[in-house]
Amino acid sequence: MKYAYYPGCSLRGTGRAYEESLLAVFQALEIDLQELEDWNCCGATTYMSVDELTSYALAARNLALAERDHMNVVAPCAACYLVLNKTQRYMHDYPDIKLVVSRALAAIGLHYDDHVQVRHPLDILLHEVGLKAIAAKVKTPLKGLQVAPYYGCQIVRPYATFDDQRNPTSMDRLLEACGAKIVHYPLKTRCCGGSQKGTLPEIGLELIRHLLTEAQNNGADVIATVCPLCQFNLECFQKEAGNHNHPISMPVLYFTQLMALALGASGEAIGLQRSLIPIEPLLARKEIAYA
Amino acid sequence: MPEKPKVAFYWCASCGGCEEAVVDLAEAILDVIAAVDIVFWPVALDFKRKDVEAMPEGSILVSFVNGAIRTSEQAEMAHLLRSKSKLLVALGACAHLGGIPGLANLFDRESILKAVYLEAPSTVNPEGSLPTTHHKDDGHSVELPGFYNTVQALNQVVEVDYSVPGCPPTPRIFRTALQTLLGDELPAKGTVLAPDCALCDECPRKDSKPEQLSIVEFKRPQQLLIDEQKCLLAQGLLCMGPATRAGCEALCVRGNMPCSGCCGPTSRVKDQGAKILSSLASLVAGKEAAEIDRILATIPDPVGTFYRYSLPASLLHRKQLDRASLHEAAASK
Amino acid sequence: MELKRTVKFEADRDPEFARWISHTVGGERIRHCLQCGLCSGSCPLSLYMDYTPRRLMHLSREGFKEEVLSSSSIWLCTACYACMVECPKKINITHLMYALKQRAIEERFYPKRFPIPVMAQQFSRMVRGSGRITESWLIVRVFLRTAIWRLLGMSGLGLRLFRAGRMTLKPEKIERRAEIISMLDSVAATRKELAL
Amino acid sequence: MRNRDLTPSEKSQATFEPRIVAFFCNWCTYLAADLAGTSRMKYAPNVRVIRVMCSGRVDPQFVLDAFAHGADGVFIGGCHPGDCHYQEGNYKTLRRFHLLKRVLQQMGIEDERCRLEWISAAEAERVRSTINDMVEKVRALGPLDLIPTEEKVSAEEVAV
Amino acid sequence: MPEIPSSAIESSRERPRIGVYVCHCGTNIAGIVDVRAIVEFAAKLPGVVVSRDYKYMCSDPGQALIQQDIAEHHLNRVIVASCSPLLHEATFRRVLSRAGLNAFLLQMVNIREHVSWVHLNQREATEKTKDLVRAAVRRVSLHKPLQKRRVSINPHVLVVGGGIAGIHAALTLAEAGKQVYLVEREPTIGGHMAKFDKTFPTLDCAACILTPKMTAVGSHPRIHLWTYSEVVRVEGYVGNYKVKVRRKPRYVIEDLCLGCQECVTACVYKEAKNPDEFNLGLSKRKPVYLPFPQAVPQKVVIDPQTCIQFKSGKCKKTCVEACGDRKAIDFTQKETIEDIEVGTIILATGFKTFDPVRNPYYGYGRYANVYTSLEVERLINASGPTAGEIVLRDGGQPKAVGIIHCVGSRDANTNRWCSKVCCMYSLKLAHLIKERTGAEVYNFYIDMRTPGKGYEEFYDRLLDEGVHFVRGRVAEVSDWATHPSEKGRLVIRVEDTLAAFVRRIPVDMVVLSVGMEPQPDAQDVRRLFNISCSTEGWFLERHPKLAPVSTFTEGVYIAGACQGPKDIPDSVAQAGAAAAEAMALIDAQFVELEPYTAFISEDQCSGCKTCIPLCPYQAISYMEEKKKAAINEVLCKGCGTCVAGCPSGSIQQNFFEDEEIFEEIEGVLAYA
Repeated sequence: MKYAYYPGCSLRGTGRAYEESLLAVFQALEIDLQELEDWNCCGATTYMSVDELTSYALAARNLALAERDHMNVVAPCAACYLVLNKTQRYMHDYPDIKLVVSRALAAIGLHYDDHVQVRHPLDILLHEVGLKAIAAKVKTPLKGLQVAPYYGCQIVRPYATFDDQRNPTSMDRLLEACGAKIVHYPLKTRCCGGSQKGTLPEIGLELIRHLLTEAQNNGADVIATVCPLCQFNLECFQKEAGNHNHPISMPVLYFTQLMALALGASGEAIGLQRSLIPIEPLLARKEIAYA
Repeated sequence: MPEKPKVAFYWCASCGGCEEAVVDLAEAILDVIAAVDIVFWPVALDFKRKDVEAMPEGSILVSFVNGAIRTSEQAEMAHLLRSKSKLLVALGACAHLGGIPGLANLFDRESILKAVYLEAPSTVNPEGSLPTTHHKDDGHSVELPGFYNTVQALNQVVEVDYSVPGCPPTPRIFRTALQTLLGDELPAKGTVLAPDCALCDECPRKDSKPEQLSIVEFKRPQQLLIDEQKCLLAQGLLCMGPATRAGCEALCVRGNMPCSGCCGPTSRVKDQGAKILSSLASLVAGKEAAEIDRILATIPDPVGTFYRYSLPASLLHRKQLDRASLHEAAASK
Repeated sequence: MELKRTVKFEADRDPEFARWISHTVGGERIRHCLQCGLCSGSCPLSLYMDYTPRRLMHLSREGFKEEVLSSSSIWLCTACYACMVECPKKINITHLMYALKQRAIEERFYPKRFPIPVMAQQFSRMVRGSGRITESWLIVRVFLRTAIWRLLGMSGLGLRLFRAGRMTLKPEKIERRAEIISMLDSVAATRKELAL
Repeated sequence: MRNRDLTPSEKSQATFEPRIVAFFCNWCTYLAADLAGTSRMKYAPNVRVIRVMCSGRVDPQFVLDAFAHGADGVFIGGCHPGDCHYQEGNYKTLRRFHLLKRVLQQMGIEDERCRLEWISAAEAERVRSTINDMVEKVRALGPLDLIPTEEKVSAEEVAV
Repeated sequence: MPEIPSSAIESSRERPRIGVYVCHCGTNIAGIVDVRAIVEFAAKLPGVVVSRDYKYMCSDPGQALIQQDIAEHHLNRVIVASCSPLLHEATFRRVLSRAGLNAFLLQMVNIREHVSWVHLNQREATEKTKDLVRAAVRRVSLHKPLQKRRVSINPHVLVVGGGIAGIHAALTLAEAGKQVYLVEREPTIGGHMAKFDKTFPTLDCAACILTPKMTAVGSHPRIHLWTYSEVVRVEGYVGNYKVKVRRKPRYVIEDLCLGCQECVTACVYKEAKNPDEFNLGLSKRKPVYLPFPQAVPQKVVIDPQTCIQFKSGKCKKTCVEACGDRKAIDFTQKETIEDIEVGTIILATGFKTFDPVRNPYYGYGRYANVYTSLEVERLINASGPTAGEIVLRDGGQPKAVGIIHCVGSRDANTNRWCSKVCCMYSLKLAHLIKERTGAEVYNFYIDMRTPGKGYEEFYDRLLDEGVHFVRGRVAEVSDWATHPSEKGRLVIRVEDTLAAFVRRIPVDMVVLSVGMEPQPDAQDVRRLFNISCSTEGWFLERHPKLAPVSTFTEGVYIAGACQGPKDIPDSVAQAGAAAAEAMALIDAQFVELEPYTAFISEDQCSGCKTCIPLCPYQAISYMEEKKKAAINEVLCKGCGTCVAGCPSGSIQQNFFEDEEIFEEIEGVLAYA
């Protein structure tokens, strides 16, 4: 198995640990990832607000590059995953969009014929590798670790076909295969506010607070995420989200970090040290001895 | 010679008309006297209560009691005769149904005594003395009968075997009744000894009643010149005949007066007044309440008309005293 | 108490706007809207909105452009797609929100220093320049243009992220940045040609 | 209000549950009462319904018999004027009722104790409201208490 | 009539052996009434031999239980305390019959509708149940064996009303070989449907689907079509109705008129001057006219109100001239009364539309361009006054049209009910108006109600067509302009409740979607046929769910909108159902009637004749030779009025004998 790896901008910034742990997991499971050559920003949801057509063109460049290299794309960032998928859809559904994008690609000597699949790591791990194979490779079961699985919006909505849109369970099953205990978490697909924490801070914080306290109330030790922006929002504003009576201190890890730990990766290799809320004391308490 | 059957007569609250009716049997009374031995008949013969008390239980074959039960003494006599007699017969409307005295049930004892002893224009009673049950005078004291609040028919006080209806029973009714009682086969207990059919059956004016009757006004006899041939109801007169037991041969109607219902209802009717009310009202013209009321207003005294003889025996027995004032009285005691 | 005339005349409607919304990408089914309100109910942000998504759909298709474009709701939308997946009439509400944002930015229907359009503009500028986004610089640029004081408030967090290696001042760039320019020019040209 | 001992009448009224016998026409009020049931309307449990084919079947004797046997009220339900299933039965009821009311008046039985209502098959709500209203009015009047004569007399004082 | 076997009479005279059966009806009864307590209570009542409860007495095992007990315990009386006798009396009577007991030795106690469903307190409900059971036990002891009466069914059917429901019922019956009399008040059949342009949601042309059925009625050998006629009297009873029909004079001999309309052309009025009823006054007709081109029968009619010959007697009678030898015109024609005998009757008398003058704030009658929906149907219709072009009364073409829903519906000031069809026909009109004129069309609605096959999809289609849907009840239509764009137009003021502000919308044409109302003479009609109405005036069905086309009068059925607001498919379905009900009766050839008749015991009757005028059916006669009254059992319908009226208690009613009722009265009161 070989995929074009599309990290997206965040995995080179605040989401570095996501990239580090993802690569570790894929390596452990022997899936070959090759970074997409000279990939560019997908445009994210933000670009859409200014210039929709341009954002499709930008995203399509990445698709065209993958098609040129005959590879399907793995996009771990939720926004990238959504935008790439959406671009494919809209090019398919709207001839005007296809025309604009094709011309833009032609201008740089590329073209796109809709041959690329854009997939999320959850999808690949669950459907290409399989729970059995993963469980077989678990070295350090995450025994006793209570995990709130947080999917956020854009992985499952609106395009994911690999999981249920209302009650996704792919991450639950993967982490369970690694020995973790999944807690009931009704807000697993509720929005974290995205960039609202930056633009409309009070509202953004309110959404974050709901997600954190609900995880806390349901007995989670840690929240597992699939998206760099979700992870950032949930981890970085805990002090603001909590208050004197109800302080919040909840490690928020990428699901790949938890999987990598179980598969025997060292904490440093998967960026545990990059967490603002340290996970190590928790792991020690749970007697999960990782490398 | 075998002993003749013993017969007693007694009168309670009555006008004496029923005693008269016995006498009115005329020559036939001789047959009666020949056939029976009259052992008690205060109105005609000098027997005393103690004579009756001295008789063995059930020694009298038939006691004929007329009159309603108004006083405690009448009730005592009714019980006494009941115990001494094989058969107790209510004779006449008052014993049978309560009769005219029964209309006193529209009032209570207090108001009746007040009216009679204090308020009547002809009364002179400066001390305002009222009847009492105990009286002391000159060292003598007497116990006097008490005055009931409610008048009752005989069968409401003692078990009655048969009733002879009428106010008074006509000689024919009485004679037939006697024959029945002295006959071999007695009718079922409780039977009224008269035909169990309404008066119209024997009314001479029956054929003159139209099939479709719709009443627009009720009239009283003095309000019109009564056609002597035509059905009185058809003339707007309140004739109780349709709801009244036959047997009298429509004497009143023959006298050009409407039947007033003295023979009481047929055996199939519980309440004579309710039945005549129902049948007359059904025939009233008008579909609007006001029109109906206007026609019905020409019946000035429904209870006095429909229950003239049967108020004590009716389902309601008597007028309900103002319960509010009763409750008050009870509370103040 | 400020009293305002609230009655709307037909002259207040902009039929062109109503036509535009039902012909724009994602607006094909807006007329089918039953006004059931499931979108508003499922929206995590609707509790802060002046007009709920349901009401925006109605106002849009009726052509009440001013009300729609000056609504806070279009900026509150985080594009979480909750409304869209549940919509019984399969209306692409999320995409319509993008369309309304674009239109609002185009027609300058937003308060000065309102960070969301600024962020969008800075984002696009950075992509145009580098082909990629460097989060640290994007945040700095946005706050410089909207609320400098908040940049100071964020400095603590920034420092911690920097220490954790999650913030870099080295701008990310792609190799063939000229390609981005070419593409953007091409898009602009085609758009003009086709009057999109 | 000042606390005070209840008078006997108040005491009996406090625990007094009126007994009302109702005669309902099979085609209107009886159906309306059925409809009240299917509509799960709730009303006072004091009424005992006797079904007749037409209010015209209601013999005044029935009303008196009910009173004589302990009913505190009697309620007759028939079809609206002009709506009788048998064309005119209800007019006969109306006429009899008007005369009966005069008899009851003379006999000292309060007006509210005997009621005739026209209730069509559709008027379940009127069944409910009429019953509730009548129960309350009769409750306010207190028991009618027409006990049989023998008992009454034996209980009566003979003296003046 | 079958005799009651003497053994049955014997057994009923034996000492009562009563079985009491108390039904739980699931929790319907048992949830409120203490069923166990009732069973124990009943067991101690005099005459009761068996007392049981069961979850569902009406179920097969429940019925078997009673049947078995009758055999085992030699029961001769049965009490079932369950639901209303109107539901299951027949069921349990059959149980008695199967067990060899006379069916009328049963008494039902209604403890569901009259107790458990209307009371909340268990103790009170249980006490009430005891009283009712005690009364039933006392009553049933007096029950006598009775036999239902059989009467034969006249196979002819009367259908009243020639709208789509009446037409469909008549055709169904005639096709099944029955003779049908179809009586229609107007000069033509067709009803409201004939006035419609298209039908929702399929947009079928109304005339195209209706007129073939109308023609079929007109030419059917087994249908006697009497238009311009009214039923004036109905006597008799199920299977044997005697009906009088008044046939109004149309001054044209129907048998002679060919419908050539040469008389119409020849009329001395060269121009039509009188408002045309069929087009709701939107066009004119002459005094002699054919109501509309496809009218059935194709016979002209002369309106004496407007014809000169009738007004002055001095007309040149060019019509008679034009008719020539056919001599179909007869100015001396008089109204006639036809007597017919039928066994069953179907009422399909339809509805009327709400008169919007009653909502003055909509300006109907005041503003020329405010129309009712029915008028717009004519306006849109190709054979209508404008040949299908939407031309306003002022001659213009509308650029904007407002359709106001719920006019005369869902409004406590006028009619509280939903008229059910208005949403759909408003959508249809919106579609047609938009299609024909390209106008902006606004629908003002409170709720869109589109339940029905393809109805919601039609709504969705209209949404897509770009019709405006403004949710709100319009407050006012006026020509008061407050904005330059409103000048000279009709302004609709409404809260757009979805936008949450008030809007003023200028339009050129207002369509009032008027609701459906009972016919103004519904009360007279129902009295004529002895059926009931709901409080609103709709004919009342026997059971809203299980007997929707039957009435409380046996042999009289209802179909279509006379029973309540209803669209065409529902009306047709009901008409079919009513026809089937009538046929079921006809094909059974006889019907069994309750034996609740009154009877006179001859030796007791005094011949007072009181009862004779009390019977509305002339069932009581006076036997001159015997001088007694007698009741004709066949004519007696069993109301019991004569029984209550007999002053000597000599009339009794089967199943409702005085003694039985006295026992019931004293039974319910014999508490404590």
